[in-house]
Amino acid sequence: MSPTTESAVPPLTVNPRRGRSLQRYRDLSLVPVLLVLGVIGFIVSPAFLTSDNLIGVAQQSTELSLLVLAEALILIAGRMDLSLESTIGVAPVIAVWVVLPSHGGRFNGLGLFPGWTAIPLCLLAGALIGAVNGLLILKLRLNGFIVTLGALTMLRGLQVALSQGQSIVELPSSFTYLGSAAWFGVPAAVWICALLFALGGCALAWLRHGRALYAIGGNPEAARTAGIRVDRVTWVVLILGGLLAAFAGILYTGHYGSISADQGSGWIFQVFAATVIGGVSLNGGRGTLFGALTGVLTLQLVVNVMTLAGVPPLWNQFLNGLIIIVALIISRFTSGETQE
Amino acid sequence: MSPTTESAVPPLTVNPRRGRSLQRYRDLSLVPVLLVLGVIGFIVSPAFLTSDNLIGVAQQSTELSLLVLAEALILIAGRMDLSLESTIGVAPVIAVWVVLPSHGGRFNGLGLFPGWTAIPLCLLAGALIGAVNGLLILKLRLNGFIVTLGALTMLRGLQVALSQGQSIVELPSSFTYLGSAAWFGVPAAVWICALLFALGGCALAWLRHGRALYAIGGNPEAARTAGIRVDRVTWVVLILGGLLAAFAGILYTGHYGSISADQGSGWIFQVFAATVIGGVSLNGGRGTLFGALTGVLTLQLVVNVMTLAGVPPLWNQFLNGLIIIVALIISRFTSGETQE
Amino acid sequence: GRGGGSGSASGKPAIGIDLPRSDSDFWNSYAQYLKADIGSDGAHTLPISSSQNDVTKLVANVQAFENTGAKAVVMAPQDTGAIASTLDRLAAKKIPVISVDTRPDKGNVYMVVRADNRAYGTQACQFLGRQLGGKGKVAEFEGDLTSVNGRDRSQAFADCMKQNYPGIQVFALPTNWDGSVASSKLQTTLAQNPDLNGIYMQAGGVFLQPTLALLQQKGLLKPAGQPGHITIISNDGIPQEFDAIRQGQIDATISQPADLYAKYALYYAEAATQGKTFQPGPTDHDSTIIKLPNGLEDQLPAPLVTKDNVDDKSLWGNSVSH
Amino acid sequence: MPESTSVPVVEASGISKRFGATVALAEARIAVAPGESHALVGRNGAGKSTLVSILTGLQRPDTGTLRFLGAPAPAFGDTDGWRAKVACVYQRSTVIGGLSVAENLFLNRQSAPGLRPIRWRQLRERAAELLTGYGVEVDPAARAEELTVEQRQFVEIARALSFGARFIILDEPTAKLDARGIERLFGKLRELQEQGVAFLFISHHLQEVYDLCTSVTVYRDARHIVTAPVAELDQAALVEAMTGEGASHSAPAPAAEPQPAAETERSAEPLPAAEAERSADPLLMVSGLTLTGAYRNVELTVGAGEVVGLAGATASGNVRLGETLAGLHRPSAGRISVAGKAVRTGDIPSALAAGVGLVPEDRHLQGLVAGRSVAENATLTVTDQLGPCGTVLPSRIAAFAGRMIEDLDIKTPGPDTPVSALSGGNQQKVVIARALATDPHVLVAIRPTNGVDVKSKEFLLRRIRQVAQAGRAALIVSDELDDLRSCDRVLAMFHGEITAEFAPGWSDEHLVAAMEGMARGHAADAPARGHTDPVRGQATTEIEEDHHVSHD
Ligand SMILES: Nc1ncnc2c1ncn2[C@@H]1O[C@H](COP(=O)(O)OP(=O)(O)OP(=O)(O)O)[C@@H](O)[C@H]1O
Ligand SMILES: Nc1ncnc2c1ncn2[C@@H]1O[C@H](COP(=O)(O)OP(=O)(O)OP(=O)(O)O)[C@@H](O)[C@H]1O
Ligand SMILES: O[C@@H]1[C@@H](O)[C@H](O)OC[C@H]1O
Ligand SMILES: [Mg+2]
Ligand SMILES: [Mg+2]
Repeated sequence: MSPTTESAVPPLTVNPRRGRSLQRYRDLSLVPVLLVLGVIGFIVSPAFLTSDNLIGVAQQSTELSLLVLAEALILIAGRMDLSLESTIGVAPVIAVWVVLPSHGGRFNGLGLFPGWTAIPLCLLAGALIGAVNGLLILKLRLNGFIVTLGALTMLRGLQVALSQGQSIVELPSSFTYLGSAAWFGVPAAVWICALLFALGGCALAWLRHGRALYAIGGNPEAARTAGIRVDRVTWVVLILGGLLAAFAGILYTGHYGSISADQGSGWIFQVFAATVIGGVSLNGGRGTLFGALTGVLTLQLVVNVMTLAGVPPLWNQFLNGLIIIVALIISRFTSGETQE
Repeated sequence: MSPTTESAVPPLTVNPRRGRSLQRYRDLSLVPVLLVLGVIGFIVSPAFLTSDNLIGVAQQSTELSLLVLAEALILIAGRMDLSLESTIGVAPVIAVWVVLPSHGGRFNGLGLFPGWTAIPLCLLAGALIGAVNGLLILKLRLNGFIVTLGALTMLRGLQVALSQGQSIVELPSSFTYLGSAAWFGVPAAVWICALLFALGGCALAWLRHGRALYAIGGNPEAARTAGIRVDRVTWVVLILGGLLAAFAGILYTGHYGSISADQGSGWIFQVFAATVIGGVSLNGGRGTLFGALTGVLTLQLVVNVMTLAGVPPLWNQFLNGLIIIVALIISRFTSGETQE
Repeated sequence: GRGGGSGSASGKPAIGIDLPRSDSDFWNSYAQYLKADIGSDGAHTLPISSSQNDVTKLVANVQAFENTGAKAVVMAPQDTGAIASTLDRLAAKKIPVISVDTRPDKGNVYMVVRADNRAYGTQACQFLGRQLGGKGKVAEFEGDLTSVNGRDRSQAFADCMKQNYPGIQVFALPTNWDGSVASSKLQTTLAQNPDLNGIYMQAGGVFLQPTLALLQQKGLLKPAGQPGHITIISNDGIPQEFDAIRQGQIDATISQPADLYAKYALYYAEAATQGKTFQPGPTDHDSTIIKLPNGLEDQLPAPLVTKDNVDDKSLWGNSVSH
Repeated sequence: MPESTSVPVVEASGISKRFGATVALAEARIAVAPGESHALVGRNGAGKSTLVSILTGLQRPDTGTLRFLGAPAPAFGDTDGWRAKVACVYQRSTVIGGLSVAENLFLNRQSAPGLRPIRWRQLRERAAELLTGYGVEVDPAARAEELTVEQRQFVEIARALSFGARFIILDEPTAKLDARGIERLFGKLRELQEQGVAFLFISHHLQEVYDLCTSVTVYRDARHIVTAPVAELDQAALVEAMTGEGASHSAPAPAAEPQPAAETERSAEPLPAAEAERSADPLLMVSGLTLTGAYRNVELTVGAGEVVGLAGATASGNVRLGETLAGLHRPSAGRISVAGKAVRTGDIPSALAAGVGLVPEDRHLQGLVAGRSVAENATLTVTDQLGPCGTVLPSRIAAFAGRMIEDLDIKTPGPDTPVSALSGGNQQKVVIARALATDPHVLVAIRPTNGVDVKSKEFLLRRIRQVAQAGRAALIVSDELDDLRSCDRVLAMFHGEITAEFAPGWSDEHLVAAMEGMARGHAADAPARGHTDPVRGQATTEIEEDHHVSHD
């Protein structure tokens, strides 16, 4: 069991074709895991394969999946944003604070604009947060991990301060519509997320600007020599990340019926877990949105199957962690690829 | 801004040592921040500069600082360990569970060994956790971030399961001694941490194997061709990390008087924040323990000064985040170095 | 500057107060009551701190209280173990401690101001048992398994169900006090058991809105009395729960008295600085003081609120400032 | 093309640039006429690459003016503007490993501007077409990181040349190519020359300058020294301009003379003794060594005092053989012994302990820890000798590194300078210092003079010779004739087998032919079998053959 035999490291250049075909499958490496989970779910409970349950899982994945979409784009471009987990909470609060009437309610805002502006304001707030993070990282050349970690704390604090720690329940109906409506029997949020993933996936696959993210994440110097405006594109991606997180906040608010003061709090771990087990590299330049999506679904299915199986509460968290590691090992061996 | 414009001829002699000396100061870049915090503390409250208060800050920093010590070593060697925040909780629980009598108490263990073995067992548990993480990362070549994230969840779950969510209060006295005793008027934990940092700092500066960490973190392939056993050293560092986290758990238990079920939960952010603002690179190969220590002290002083200043609770978290970002900016400009 | 309390001129001894968190409806109400009571009492308090649900911050804050001359400390340690050595130290310095909401596992306290959390669980169980006639399926949103309140409520609920209502099947769902987790686990449970009859939420502050939203979306939010109505009992007694009771969306809640928590925390803190002592037994405010191994506990009344008494003005949820 | 004005395609003057302490360029200038092939030469660190980054808009000069065809240079940051003026093959790789070959070729111009989707199939077809023009047979859909160094270099070259730019800069494009590759590249360049494209060409192989260019500019110590038609500047004069030393002081450059410089010098030394020693005392013995997929059944002996060349083109297996000797790979069969003692294979520390020193092929990937100091890098292999009980004493590091810096004439502001701030040639010297630090019995040097200027090259080869003269052995693994010329004998490898051995006095053509697999000299290995391609062969076949070998 000792790692002394490190010399058995594989030769530097292997058969050039082998690596490649496996590389392709890297983004599919969680598919077998999903299948295994599906089989277990099927065994554990007949309710698993009902459309109610599966749609439920999809709906539960929506907000997280948008953060994952945002983080995947940012990671592919070689950056990180931890503050997404706070943006999902603070952006709605800011919007609602600007919009809600200044007296009479349980939570009083500024009453500056009509109710329908809440959604655009929320998106604007998210974009602004991304833009400020981007400025600090790209202009002042501060460490992105720590900037966004500071922002995470600060924005959560801002939310608490603005909302005075309360959940905000009286919301403009336009603001809660998207998160609570159903279209053709499936929650609107599910349609929207699917659409956004599809759009994002296409942009990454077929648009120059999408491809630029891979180039920047893979080697920013080389991207610059190829004429890509590295800083500008990175900035746009960070803004887009904030925007998506704010939009996730809108869905969250509608889905759960209020803006709670700890909305999204602690999610960033899950966001990274989903993104990285889905095959997106922490070092940039690698991964697909499809992979990231399978990451989200894996995490949510684990919870779903455990709930259906009625795992004893005290062992719940332990099993959750264990399953993540096992999933990782399965995907490691089905893809045949090391994960560094 | 185009180069056609004949710009003024630069001074012919710049200080030839400038570039180099700045590198040196990178590890000191938080010292001005600490000074600023000190001055603010002094203005804010006369209690700040009392030895009681400062020793208090030191003591409050001890457990976090050990995790930071562990993480700094691991990061310098180019790896990550998120599970430290769970090891600090689960290792003591495992030790105590093995040792405590199997009936009669509020928490019943196995009663396998006498009480004095709790400390060695705890350290062993920590080392074992590090070793298993190491095996998964180095042998199975799983992604370290996700493995240790899974381990974080799993180990915390194990702790909850073993302790049934309770705090364990009846502890062997040997186990609580180090965290609660005072030597020469200063908590034993402070002495011990200072000693461990000093030892670690010396090892990194003057021991072969310590210096090897920088080479491994900087370029593992170059380290390997230079005859350094990269995997073995990395494994040892991960084990050492687990060991230090377990030891932090011992100090924590003595310091706070029990093993609480969420001991250390959520700390990993702080650990990374302290380590990285202290100048240790997330990409490996860079940083010193002294820098990491200033990172811990900065975070703790911020909390201390804010408490003394009587910041309104609702604004507490916001200010906390804001100050971290400002500290980062100060250190960026006093060190004159970009932080990527 | 040194904001916080008023009246250092009053010459009263200083009281240090720490709030456990500032992101929950319940604790913010508590904070507001505290502020009001401090104003009306003219108590001398040090700047109020917040430990953001982190016991190490709590300990640091308490240490700052000691260093700035606190003569009594009010805290609400959500981690009831890790406060032990701090209590010992405060005891050695003869600084009395009032613990709100939780009962420390070890270390002396002057007074625990709390309601009986096991009683919450039992009351909820009995309410559901009665309403469902002793049979059916009930989902339970457990709080954080590592918090004493969550554990007390879970255990009491489980014990009571097992003993009194074996015909009721309980789905215990751990949630870590997280509304979105509760919602998704409820959704799963509903897919598996479309015939769910009841829900016990251990904290209305975090679970109420997500639950209502989910049931609404599923068309399961039938008013009480209608067929298909899911019987829901909540806990905390915040105004939103009262609204939901009035609308028939939920059936009951247990009013965890934020106002009394604040009032008596301050009361006992001042009493402590004046050297008063208390004995076990009934009090003048509808509660009983019981003896603990490490101090006393004033078990404040936590009334069950249903449609019948939801408009009672004495309930804190009806008087909390807007 | 109609233009034929004498307005230079690029004209830079008064260009200065400094990096902290280092002055990279001081009032330097250059002018390239339309259609001209202009060489830029100079020693390592002379500022050539810095000029390139300024000419391509990657870096802003501190002072100076820059004009393209008489017009002012585009604004800094206007990437499209710059790319319209000049295309470039940078010295440092700009291939992005995670992307496909096709995408690398057309990066940032995969599709028409705007939101037009990329048509991948078309792109791959164009890529395939482009690459076949360079004789590179790779699947355009393959990831660039799977390519060999040489294939990657061709991707860079093909990309730069495919812009249709009228002015192209090539910064050491041949450093990573073998003889054939260079020939193909030159073919292409001549084609473009005929179409009137102007070049700025940088190389440390002076012969290439004479082969390709019409005029040459020499930089020395960040300054412009001379610009002249190549015809007016013979190689000696060129070297003199580069080094600032009279030709009489320096030994002639190896490439200039039929007889290599090292050879000449060596003959002045007491060589016969060394030769006697060599035959008596084989320091390195290799038998039956096989690494699946790389080489098979290699027999090799190097005596004390001997410098042996291991020649071979890309994929010949010579590099991996060299690496195996140093423990980087574990061979599937065979033995290695040094000074009579068997070495544990596949274990670098064992190889080091047995006295094998390695100069790895790629200094960036395997040789240097970029962020650490020169001193630390130079002593990385000998940390066990720098203090008692596992300690490393700064004073000893400084002393040791100081000696190395002096010994190898490493140009650095000081031992504490991060190695990343050194010029390429000096970085290479640090790698060699690292290998020599252990005072090895056998020095395995893989392409030791890669990217190193003529003077330094000569110096490094002489330094390797000194190792042999001290009674040690050296193995130079390379495909550069200059490197091989300094060897006592040369073994040529082709497709994983040693196919020929050459005694001193070999002719370039014969060796090159052997490396290309065209000739089998007095080969010392088993007769060729009827297999098709051992390197790419199936693993099963390999194993069978291994068995066969071990029964021999
Ligand atoms: N970005 C940089 N930061 C610091 N120093 C630099 C940088 N770029 C170049 N230098 C220094 O400037 C000097 C000139 O380097 P340059 O790369 O231009 O040399 P060169 O002529 O291309 O050398 P070589 O032949 O080795 O490629 C060197 O001393 C180098 O160390
Ligand atoms: N941003 C930078 N900071 C510090 N040093 C740099 C920087 N960019 C380049 N350098 C150094 O300046 C020197 C000149 O760069 P150049 O591109 O010529 O690399 P090189 O080492 O000569 O390349 P090669 O090894 O391929 O010959 C190099 O040593 C490089 O490491
Ligand atoms: O009622 C709950 C309280 O007792 C707990 O401590 O925190 C969450 C609250 O909702
Ligand atoms: Mg160069
Ligand atoms: Mg070079």
